[in-house]
Amino acid sequence: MTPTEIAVIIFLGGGLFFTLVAAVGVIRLPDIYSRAHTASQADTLGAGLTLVAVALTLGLEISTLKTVLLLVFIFITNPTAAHAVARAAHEQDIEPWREDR
Amino acid sequence: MVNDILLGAAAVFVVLVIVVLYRAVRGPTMQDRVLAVNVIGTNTVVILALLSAALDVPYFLDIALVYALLNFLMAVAISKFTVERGGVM
Amino acid sequence: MIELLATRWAYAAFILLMVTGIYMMIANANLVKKVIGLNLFQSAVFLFFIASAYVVDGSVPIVHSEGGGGPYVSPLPHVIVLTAIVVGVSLTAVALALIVRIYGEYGTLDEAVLREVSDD
Amino acid sequence: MEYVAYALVIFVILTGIATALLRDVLAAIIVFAAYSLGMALLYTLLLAPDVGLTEAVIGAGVTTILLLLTIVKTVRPGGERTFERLDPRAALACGALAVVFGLTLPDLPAVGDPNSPILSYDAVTGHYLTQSYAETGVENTVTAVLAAYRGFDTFGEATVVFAAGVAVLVVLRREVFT
Repeated sequence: MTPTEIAVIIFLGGGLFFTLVAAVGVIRLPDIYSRAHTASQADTLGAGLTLVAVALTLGLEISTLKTVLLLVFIFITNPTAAHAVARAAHEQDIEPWREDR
Repeated sequence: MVNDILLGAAAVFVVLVIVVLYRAVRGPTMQDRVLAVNVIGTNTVVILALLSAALDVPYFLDIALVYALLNFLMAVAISKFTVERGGVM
Repeated sequence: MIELLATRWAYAAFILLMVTGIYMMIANANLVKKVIGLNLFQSAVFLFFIASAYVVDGSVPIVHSEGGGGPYVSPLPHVIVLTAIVVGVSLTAVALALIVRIYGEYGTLDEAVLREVSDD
Repeated sequence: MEYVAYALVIFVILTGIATALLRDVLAAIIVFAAYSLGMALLYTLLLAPDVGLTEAVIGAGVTTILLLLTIVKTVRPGGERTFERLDPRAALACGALAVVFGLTLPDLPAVGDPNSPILSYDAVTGHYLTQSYAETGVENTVTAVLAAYRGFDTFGEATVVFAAGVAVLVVLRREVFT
């Protein structure tokens, strides 16, 4: 195996791990605010690592530029969308979850 | 061989999307559903990028860019329409 | 049976989705959900067309000037589906405008209530 | 490739059934947006990138926005139940229809079979694939057929869209889009 392939597998494994964490978080966490938290952080990191793996596979091409653009775009928009969702939940007076209730 | 690994990763991503679908169908509040669809959209973009590299079709990346734009638009639009007072951003 | 589903998965999915769309149009009382069912039906039919054009190990029908290249996917169903998608969204827009007018006139979107109100 | 397709088909069918059974209309619209995304991905996987792009923009974008605008202008039924009750008569009729369609399944060619009629009949598909670049100078065969060979058809499609826009304005009694 070439060093590039090893790097691709490492990044892909990291991306899969963080996306799995995000999926489990979205399913298991108790309320909308904590779910927005995991969706904006773990999922963005998972998608980012996987896109890095794709860019490494493609090598130096025009496609790699598009992948990097995609990466930057996801890093900007995904937390913004999660923020909008959490703010909409706050405006609808949804109470945050507490352990004592 | 790298192509097979990328395809396998894409299959795993689709399975994760199916898992997140539970929250989109079940999720008690409307915001839960929007959030789940946003996660599904992000994973869709990643799946498209993986397929583009694995099947060696560079055009798929353009579609992935459109999906990323659309996903963001959809999340913001739905959260804006579901709140009576408007200001989400 | 399993082998049949494994080779004709797209057509099986087409049948299931089309039936789901028809069920929505028959059984759901809400008019907006009927329109959603119509859209579901439509995209199922598109899946049938696209699957019939697919060829294993083929490539996207973008033919370069030198010609040749491996087997290509048939472009003709794609063209029909592209036309149908645009016509379908026009249909959805008109249907939804009619629904908004019906709501303004009768104040309900439920099919049974609507029938009662319009009989009076 | 097959496993990605199988998983996607399962996703699409699950979202379709969830759309049919969800009681809240807004929830059904949101799940339908997820369905459109999955369907567009499936089209793209079946090597139809033009259709995937159009379906994503129109199915997941424009249709969702139109449905949301309708929901904002009308009511949506509340209620405590998440799912709708299954209508037995409609389900029976639809099940019978599914069985009738399912009986035709063995006679259809396998997905991706190069000997299926649509692909092996060279006089039509083969003609467009080999001649379109020489005759129209467009590399993308789909665009060549859509805009050059069937230009009048596409013109008629534009007419349909224009008529639909006029019809929407007339029905809503508006003079301009707001």
